[in-house]
Amino acid sequence: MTQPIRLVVRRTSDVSLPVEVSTRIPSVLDAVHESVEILARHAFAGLTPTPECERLRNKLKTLLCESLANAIVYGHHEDPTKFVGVRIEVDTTMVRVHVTDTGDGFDPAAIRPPLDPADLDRETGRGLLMIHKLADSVSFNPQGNSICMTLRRP
Amino acid sequence: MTQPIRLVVRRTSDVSLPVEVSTRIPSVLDAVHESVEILARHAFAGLTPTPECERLRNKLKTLLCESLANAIVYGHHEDPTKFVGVRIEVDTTMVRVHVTDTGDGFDPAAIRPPLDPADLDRETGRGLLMIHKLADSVSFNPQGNSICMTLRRP
Amino acid sequence: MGFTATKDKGGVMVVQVDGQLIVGNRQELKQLVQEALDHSERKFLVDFSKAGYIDSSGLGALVSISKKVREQGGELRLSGLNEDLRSLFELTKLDTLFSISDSTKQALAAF
Amino acid sequence: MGFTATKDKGGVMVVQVDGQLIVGNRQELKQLVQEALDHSERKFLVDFSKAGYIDSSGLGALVSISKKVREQGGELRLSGLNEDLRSLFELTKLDTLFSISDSTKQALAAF
Ligand SMILES: Nc1ncnc2c1ncn2[C@@H]1O[C@H](COP(=O)(O)OP(=O)(O)O)[C@@H](O)[C@H]1O
Ligand SMILES: Nc1ncnc2c1ncn2[C@@H]1O[C@H](COP(=O)(O)OP(=O)(O)O)[C@@H](O)[C@H]1O
Repeated sequence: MTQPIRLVVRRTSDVSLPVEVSTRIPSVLDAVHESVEILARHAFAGLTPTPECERLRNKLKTLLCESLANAIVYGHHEDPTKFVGVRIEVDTTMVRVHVTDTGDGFDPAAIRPPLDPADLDRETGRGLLMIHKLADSVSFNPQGNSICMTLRRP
Repeated sequence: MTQPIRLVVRRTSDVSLPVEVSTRIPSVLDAVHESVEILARHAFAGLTPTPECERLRNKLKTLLCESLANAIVYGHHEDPTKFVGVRIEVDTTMVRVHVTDTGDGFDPAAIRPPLDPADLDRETGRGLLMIHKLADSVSFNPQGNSICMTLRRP
Repeated sequence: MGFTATKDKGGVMVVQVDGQLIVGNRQELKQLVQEALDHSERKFLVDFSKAGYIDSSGLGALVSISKKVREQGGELRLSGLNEDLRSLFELTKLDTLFSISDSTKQALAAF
Repeated sequence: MGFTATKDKGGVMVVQVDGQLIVGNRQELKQLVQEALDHSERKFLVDFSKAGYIDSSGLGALVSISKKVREQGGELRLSGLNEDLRSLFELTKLDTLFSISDSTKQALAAF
């Protein structure tokens, strides 16, 4: 990633109050993992790096990577002039992530992950599965182009 | 501080490339120390917290506190509707801080810190002294309402 | 970040994943294995002991590789998955598709 | 964050600074000492062993307190400064104005 990303942090110094980190990411798959690294770092800046916090950070990274990749590929067809909106809220009880694209959306109820033995050879379709298994709750807007994922904090 | 502050972080995930953190702080003395805490946290997010890094962070905090307090008191007469601009750049060699107010400025060459034994009883005048002693270089814009302070990274 | 391939004395191609297996580098891994297949290699071990992250398209790449190796009558094993990565295979049920060993040593002994 | 004042058996008012002495709380410290002076206290120890930060107006507050205590014929000592804080007193030459001890114990013994 050569272009720096620009993120906006809204917070007080009081760690018991919510922190909000938001940014817009160009629809380039190569930028996803580095953007996610930065987002996770700033969302958790100020938290003591306990092992639980590290696990939470890893989960957050997976949620972000998978939802961003979907927004970029299916929502924006990798058009680098289109931006994916990301907003992360962290408070003492939970971490909530919103990822929004400007595409047509989809019907999440129609998606079947490849969990049957006969389907295990399928190369795709595991992104939403990972999101559903890792997040404590997942919801979509009616259009299906904005996903909201919540992780409970231990 | 009840109002959250909003800061903008510009960076890549590559720690060898510059990070830029900027914000605007309302001219309220009570908000200074908490804002500084947050700024220092995000400017250094991603650095390994070595003892050297901690010392650098403490120096950065002092530079920010003293220059912000001056901008708020002398530049803006504590008018909460006026904002002080802060920009921090961090790269592998240095940390640079710009603090800018919208006041009339002053002539830094005319300031004498209370270092003579007879002056030690003076209650004020030690902010710029601390800045000059801790920073590796200090400069002002011609108007004297914008200070630029640089710390070398060890 | 990348892959290191070495051939062990038992004739196994050991591919070490360095850092992560993700959308940005999975193609490289697929190519590396395809070329080895073209050069008649048939035993493959992908080792993750230096990897911390696999995304869903990385998993997809492994599925694709495993198919290709099987089609050529070859054998593919995985090793060195940390706790987080192993749980990824469990939640996607891919632990039932792959032969997974704790260490490279155990994996090599199993060929 | 704040100040805790206790009177030691030797009659010394020990004021513990909790966290920091800055523009936002220096007034509180000045008041606390002024009230003690009004109640005829004359020996003061300000302890920083639980403090990590003093800004220039905090230093100004200490200078102001030290003047007032001296005017009443009293005595003020400081203790428990960490390395960073001590260097602050050195670079402002205020180490020559104040009596600084390493520990509360040493400071109390010196009254
Ligand atoms: N943001 C999105 N916009 C449109 N379609 C989406 C979006 N996210 C997911 N999808 C649909 O859901 C399907 C399953 O996604 P996923 O589980 O991540 O697997 P994969 O990306 O490997 O196909 C995709 O193939 C796509 O049709
Ligand atoms: N941003 C500013 N705008 C106008 N005057 C300033 C500014 N910063 C500093 N000064 C002037 O420099 C003097 C010295 O400042 P400083 O060393 O911080 O000590 P103090 O704030 O205790 O007076 C101030 O009294 C003020 O006159």
